[in-house]
Amino acid sequence: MLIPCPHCGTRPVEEFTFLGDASVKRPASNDPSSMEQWYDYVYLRNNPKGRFDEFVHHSGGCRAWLVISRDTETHEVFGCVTVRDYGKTKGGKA
Amino acid sequence: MTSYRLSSGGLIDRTASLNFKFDGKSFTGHPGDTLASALIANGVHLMGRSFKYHRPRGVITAGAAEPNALVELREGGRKEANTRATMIELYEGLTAQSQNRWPSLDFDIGAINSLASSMFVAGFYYKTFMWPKSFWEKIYEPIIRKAAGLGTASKEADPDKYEKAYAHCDLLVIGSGPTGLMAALTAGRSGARVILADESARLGGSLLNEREEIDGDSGIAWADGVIAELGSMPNVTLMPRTTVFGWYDGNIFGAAERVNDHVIAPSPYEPRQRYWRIIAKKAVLAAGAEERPVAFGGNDIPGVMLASAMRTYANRYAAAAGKSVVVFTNNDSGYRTARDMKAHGVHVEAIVDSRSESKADAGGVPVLRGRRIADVGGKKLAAGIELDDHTHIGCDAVAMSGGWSPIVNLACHRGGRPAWNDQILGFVPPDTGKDFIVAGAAAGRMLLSECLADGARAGTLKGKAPATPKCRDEAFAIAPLWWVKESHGKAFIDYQNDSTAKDLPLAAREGYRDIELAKRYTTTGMATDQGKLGNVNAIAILAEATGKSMEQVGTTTFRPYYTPVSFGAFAGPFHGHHFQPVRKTPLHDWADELGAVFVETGLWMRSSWFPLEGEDWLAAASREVVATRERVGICDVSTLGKIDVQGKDAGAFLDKLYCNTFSTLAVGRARYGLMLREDGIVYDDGTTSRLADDHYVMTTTTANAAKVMAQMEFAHQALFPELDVTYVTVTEQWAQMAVAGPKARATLQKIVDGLEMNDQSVPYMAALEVTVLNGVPARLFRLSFSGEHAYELAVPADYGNMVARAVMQAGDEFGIVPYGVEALSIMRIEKGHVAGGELNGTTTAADLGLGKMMSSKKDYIGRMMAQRPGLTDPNRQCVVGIRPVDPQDRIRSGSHILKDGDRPSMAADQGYVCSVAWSPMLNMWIGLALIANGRARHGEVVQVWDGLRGHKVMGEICDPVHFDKENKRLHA
Amino acid sequence: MKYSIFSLLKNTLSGHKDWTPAWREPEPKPEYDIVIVGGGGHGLATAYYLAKEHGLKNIAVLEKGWLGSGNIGRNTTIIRSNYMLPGNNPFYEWSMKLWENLEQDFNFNAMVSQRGVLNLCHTDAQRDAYARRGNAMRIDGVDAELLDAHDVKRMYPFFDYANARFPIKGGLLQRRGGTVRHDAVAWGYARGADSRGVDIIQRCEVTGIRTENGKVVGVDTNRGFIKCKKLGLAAAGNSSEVAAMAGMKLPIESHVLQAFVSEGLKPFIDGVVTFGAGHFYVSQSDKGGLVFGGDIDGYNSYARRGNLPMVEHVIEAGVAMIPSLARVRVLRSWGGIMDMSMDGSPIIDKTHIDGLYLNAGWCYGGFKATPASGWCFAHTIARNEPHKLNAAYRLDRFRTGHMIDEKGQGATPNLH
Amino acid sequence: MPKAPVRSKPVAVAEVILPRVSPLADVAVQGRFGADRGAPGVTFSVRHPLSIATVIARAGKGKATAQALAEYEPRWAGPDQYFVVAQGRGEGALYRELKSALDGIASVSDQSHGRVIIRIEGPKVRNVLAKGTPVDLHADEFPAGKSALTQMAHVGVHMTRVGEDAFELSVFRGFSESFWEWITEQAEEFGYQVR
Ligand SMILES: Cc1cc2nc3c(=O)[nH]c(=O)nc-3n(C[C@H](O)[C@H](O)[C@H](O)COP(=O)(O)OP(=O)(O)OC[C@H]3O[C@@H](n4cnc5c(N)ncnc54)[C@H](O)[C@@H]3O)c2cc1C
Ligand SMILES: NC(=O)c1ccc[n+]([C@@H]2O[C@H](COP(=O)([O-])OP(=O)(O)OC[C@H]3O[C@@H](n4cnc5c(N)ncnc54)[C@H](O)[C@@H]3O)[C@@H](O)[C@H]2O)c1
Ligand SMILES: Cc1cc2nc3c(=O)[nH]c(=O)nc-3n(C[C@H](O)[C@H](O)[C@H](O)COP(=O)(O)O)c2cc1C
Ligand SMILES: [Zn+2]
Repeated sequence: MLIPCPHCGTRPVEEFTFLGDASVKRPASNDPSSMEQWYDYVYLRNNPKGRFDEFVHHSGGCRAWLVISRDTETHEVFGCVTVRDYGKTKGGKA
Repeated sequence: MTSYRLSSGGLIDRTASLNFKFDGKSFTGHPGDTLASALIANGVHLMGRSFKYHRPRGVITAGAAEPNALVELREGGRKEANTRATMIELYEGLTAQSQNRWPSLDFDIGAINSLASSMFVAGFYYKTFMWPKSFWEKIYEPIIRKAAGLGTASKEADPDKYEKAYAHCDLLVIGSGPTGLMAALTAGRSGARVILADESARLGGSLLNEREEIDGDSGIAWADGVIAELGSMPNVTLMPRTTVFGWYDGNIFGAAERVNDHVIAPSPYEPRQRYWRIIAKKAVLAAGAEERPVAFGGNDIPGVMLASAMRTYANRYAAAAGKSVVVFTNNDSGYRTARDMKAHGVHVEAIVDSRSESKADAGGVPVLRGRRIADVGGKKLAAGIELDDHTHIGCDAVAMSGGWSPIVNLACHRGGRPAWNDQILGFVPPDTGKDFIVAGAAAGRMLLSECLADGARAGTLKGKAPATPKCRDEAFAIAPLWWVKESHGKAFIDYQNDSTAKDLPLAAREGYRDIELAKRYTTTGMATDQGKLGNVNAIAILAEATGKSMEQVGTTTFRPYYTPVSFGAFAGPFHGHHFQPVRKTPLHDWADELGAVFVETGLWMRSSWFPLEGEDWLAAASREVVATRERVGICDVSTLGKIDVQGKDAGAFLDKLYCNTFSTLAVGRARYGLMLREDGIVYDDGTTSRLADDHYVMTTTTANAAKVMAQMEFAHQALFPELDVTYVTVTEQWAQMAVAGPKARATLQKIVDGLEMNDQSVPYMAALEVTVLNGVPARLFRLSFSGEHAYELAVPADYGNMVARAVMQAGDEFGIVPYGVEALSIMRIEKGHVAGGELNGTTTAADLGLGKMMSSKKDYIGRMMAQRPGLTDPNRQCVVGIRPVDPQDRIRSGSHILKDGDRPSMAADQGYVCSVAWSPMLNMWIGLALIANGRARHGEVVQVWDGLRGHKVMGEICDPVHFDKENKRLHA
Repeated sequence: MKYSIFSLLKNTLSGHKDWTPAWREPEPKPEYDIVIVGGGGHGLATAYYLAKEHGLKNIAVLEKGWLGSGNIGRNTTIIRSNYMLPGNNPFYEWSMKLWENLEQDFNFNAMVSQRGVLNLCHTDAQRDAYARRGNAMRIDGVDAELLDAHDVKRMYPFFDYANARFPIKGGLLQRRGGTVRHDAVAWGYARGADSRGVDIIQRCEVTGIRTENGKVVGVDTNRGFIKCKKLGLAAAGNSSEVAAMAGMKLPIESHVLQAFVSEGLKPFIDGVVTFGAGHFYVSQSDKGGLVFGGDIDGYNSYARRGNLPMVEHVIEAGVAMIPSLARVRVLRSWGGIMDMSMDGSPIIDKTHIDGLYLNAGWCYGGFKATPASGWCFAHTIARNEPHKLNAAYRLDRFRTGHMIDEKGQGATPNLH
Repeated sequence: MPKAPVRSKPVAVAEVILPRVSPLADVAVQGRFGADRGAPGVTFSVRHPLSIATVIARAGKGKATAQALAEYEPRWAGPDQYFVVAQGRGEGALYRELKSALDGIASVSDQSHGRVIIRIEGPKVRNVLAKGTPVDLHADEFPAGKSALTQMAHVGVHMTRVGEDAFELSVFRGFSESFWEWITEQAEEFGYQVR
């Protein structure tokens, strides 16, 4: 698998560390009433067969956190942006 | 022994002879031979025994798919089991042994299995050997295991080296037959970066085996010309002896180059094999096609082989498979063998053609049309055949051709399924996308002209494909024939695993009707050739048995490796001492000079203890503790992770990372911090110092340094991107040493430049920049893990050894000792400081007695999830001290805690001992334990139960701080 | 037809023409009392025990591929009960006890072979952790032995002791651990369930779950709608996808785990050994192949194949452990999809939907759990409440903070 | 950073008396090694002592940092992040200079002792490096002056092409000895020189 890092260019998968579902959003509140959101954030994951946006760390390269869009069945990689840019576009787009 | 070497022709070098041994007997061959061709030329046809029935076997193929002629090549640590005689290039001094036979290849007791073979059908194991129960492991299974397997692997370490490498190209061409050569030539001429790989030692593919004509010249001459041109292009890399074994995501191909398998031993500077990861913008699979056997009785008797193999042995290796040959075919290509053998002067009795008509040119050999071979006579060598009409024909070799299977393996490695083609009677490759193209015979093109044109097309990266050279085509026509049911003898489908044509209908009858179930039930296609020869026949027979079409039955899953790859190649140099890199601290040499024993800590080597003459680790560590507590000691703590955090929001960032607060820390001071995971569990701890308003340096534990860095990067980039902060690891910039003990200050005072050290100038938890030894920049922290009055001194790493030596010198008058991580650990347990054993990824801050550190005034990672009931339950196991009631007793780490009087059971389990030490200060074993509701149980006497090692002692739960509870020494 | 040496002899005499199918290939009925999704080890075992232990009859197992095509058909066959935490240990030990009597129970030789499972350790900290684990086992009556380096050397003199980057310091041995012929487990349970009336329906993919008023009413499949009163999900790597059909999001990620087999060899290594300084474990099959594996590739995947980095990683560790392996060849590699849970432990529980039961999250370890998982899941479905052996495997444990985290890695599935 | 209270005359940093010792001092032995095939395939040398600093732009200051660094020939080391390398400077001098030049724009950390830079040059340099890095080193893809962060032999490497056939590899000092052993072994088949 090759991943097009926006900083380093295309690099093989062994340089990257994966962290799963990038759709999760850390809740802003520390109020006890937000517990359910926190549980969802920490434990529940989108895990689709097919196209998937996920967190990826270029741990063996530039050390940027990225979001890649990838098909979990074919492993085709469609796109890759930094996690910051992902956060900037509404709803995210890798 | 008669010679089967043809008097002329072949690509062997007759001017040179090579000596080799097979099963202890000496033979000679020529450069250009394989072990198989040399054996055939020497009249040796029996080369192995089959897996289950131990049937005598000779070669079936002349290539990579060989299932029978597997040998143990070489000896000692270089011995290699299951090596295909058909792929071993002959070299001077080669030694090989046959395998899976006892006592000898010729006379094999295991052949007894043949007698009971009518019982040993597919799946018989599953139906018996169940009674009495204990017999399976004691009797049946050991017998089965001994009989199973093939060759014997060496247990001596392999003396050879291996390498790994990456390659990049615009076009990777796999296979150097007419298709591959044409593709490489076309792409090479256009200036593209091309790699041409072929598993064979000599490039040319089937052109080397056949008598072809291209551009008015022989196929071989044409190939040599192309190869010479490719060799002269700087943008083309030729990789002979290189098997491309797998196609992976991103168009990455794995390949194994046999750099030195054709010599008796590699030069000391060269690897035996090299593993390649080839990253190809585009690739062409030009792997050709594999000929199939036909299932008929005795189709495994030595002397029976594929028709293409027989002519390869004759054309390429000048070795005659027999003196008198019968060809059995269902397609036109068998006729080539008859013609070629005849041209070489070998007598061809007849062509037995299962079809009632064909236009192929028999070259004057009699053709028996519409006939089939039912059985082959002979045991260790073919002795005549019997046709389905009971005609007998004498011969000592049989060439068979059941058709051709395009070699689609690589094209299916990423999930694609091949499709059945009724025209060529073979599975053709699936759609592999635009970056991987299958061409030539591998794509089902059976004519040479088609292959050349296909290759040219595939090698055209832009523009129009060039014209292809002229050639003579051999027509290809075929009619189905899989299994001659009139056979009496066993008709093999999978030679090596001894699965026969009858096993498949049996599997279907028993419910294993899916091809994948039939495969697993009969083991068809699971041998070292992975069904390259037999699978299509198996599919056809199963199709008939289940009333389905070939397409409906389909193939089993093609998987890497196209041919098996050695462990050595994959491992490369990364084993033994080089398995992982060694990481040394800047104080390594200093510690080494003082006789340190080093211990692996992650990748680091840390000084563990410093034994004096005659001391074991315990004596040394105890002495180091006592000396440190009484006088002064120095310890290398350079491995702690150090992260430089800067920026206007550095403090705010640390407040998010740690459960306690750092934004309020005064410049010039340090603070202990506790970091949680988002799930509320403790992640890491360490001290962080504030060097300036916008500059902190944090430390992490040795083990978690990299993980913490990744967590910071995530927190900043993904969670809190608004913070203006930077962070970078500076772990390796600093040599850091702890100097601890009542004389620590006096010692350091002697090397610190221009600073009078006292409680005002360097108070507890101070973090200061100083210089030492006349100008070496240094950071001085007053921190203590040992519980003593102590410091940590950091200097730029290149000075580390010298500064440490200077500290030793300065402390000499006080009796300074170096101490290692053993002593460090004893002292921290004496002081009840938590470390790895307690920070084990399942404990909360409260479990560790650090609950008060969790701020309630700010948001931080882990804050919310830490409040879940399961993590706040008062009955959770928390850290306590544990010590034996009788000070003579020893407590061991990993012991469990039971209430006094309870019998061992999971329900009675109260917790366990996480860390222990022999305390030289208290003269007893002490420990830290995690015990249910432990803080409320100080004073309780419990069983410290170590059933694993047969120990049980009574222990007392106590405060985790075993020594100097009032912390007097820290401030002394 | 009962299997025995006598039936084998009798059929040999009649040319093996009279063997009957081990299971039927029935058409799906319009309605069942209980439908199990997934004809893997767990699904088939569940059906078997529902029929055998609870006397239930009207049951179907729906399998989208061929019987046993999932992880039951592609795992490295290791069984053991060397768990540490109270939520796990008794469950896995019960599984071991069921293994020990399984073949006689279902009249099929699954080649249960208690060859011993040895976990090597290379540091004092690892040894202490093994001591803790070993004692947890012993306290529950499970066999465990702590070996030192000499003991290990006596068992396996051909490991790397002289030149190792991480010297072997000892290991934790469970002699009752071992291997089982994986496919035969699926076949044995399938045959046993079929003979008790369970319909095993291959090539039947569940595409939807229908509920009414918070209660399960049936499943849509590629072969039509099938009504049921109770629905048990045992879809292993596909759990998230199947649960999503009922609107559930699970604390699970799907990951690919690769496994490997070498060319066949004469007996080379006796038991199962795991290397503690890298990700590698190995045993030898009855057929002679060295069966080995390591870690998951690390990215979410539903493709049953992996990539080269993990292949290298595993094999580097293999040669580091056994230097002579360098000259052995790897024959084949494949992958299976693991449902990696957030704490590395499984879920066997009811759900918030009436009649819908979940069996998932088996990570690396579900093969050894097959008998107990089926047994407990059957209990949970039949009685509508968990057995005490699976009481800790609750779906809501993450919400309440009662994780069962043997490795202490937290909510990062690819680290379990 | 707070200076410690001073008792007597402060000692100027330039007066450092200790010499710097490279972690490869005993390891990188000069000479000719490996196969003898005429001229060495590659030549290795250890660049020591060096001054090295990491520069990381503060929020929104990426451009400003790049401009301020222009004259230092910075080596790219990640988004808005650079290594500055200099020879012949006193202890800490480069660091202090950069720190004041980049005050408020970028963070600077001294790494002079934390990293070891190995230079490798010669006709076989790409063949040797290809045994470690997946980065395509073809001159069209990776021209002189370009840097990359990559991994070789399980070690993180910062790699800069400094000439047609010359590269510099920067690794953490703790790994330098192990890395040296590995990379020199990869060059054995071509024959190599250590300078
Ligand atoms: C390479 C590898 C090695 C392993 N090694 C070991 C080991 O040594 N020891 C050990 O204990 N465990 C091991 N495991 C784990 C173990 O194999 C699994 O945890 C266990 O097999 C999972 O349970 P199962 O058998 O029911 O799964 P499966 O066999 O995967 O069964 C699930 C079934 O559900 C079917 N399914 C899914 N979705 C649908 C649908 N929508 N409709 C119909 N059917 C559906 C699938 O086709 C599949 O057949 C390993 C796993 C792998 C991949
Ligand atoms: N008349 C017939 O019946 C018939 C049938 C099939 C093919 N053919 C003829 O065979 C020729 C086929 O030409 P081609 O170029 O397509 O194939 P080829 O068989 O000539 O060459 C294929 C080459 O690929 C190599 N190879 C295969 N897999 C490999 C791998 N994974 N890694 C490295 N090398 C690998 C083989 O060693 C071989 O050298 C044509 O001349 C065609 O007419 C004839
Ligand atoms: C324990 C075990 C042993 C295996 N032994 C062999 C073997 O000897 N030969 C073989 O070709 N495949 C062997 N396999 C692999 C299977 O052929 C197959 O690849 C695996 O079950 C996954 O299925 P799939 O490749 O069809 O997806 C073995 C698999 C397992 C789990
Ligand atoms: Zn990058």
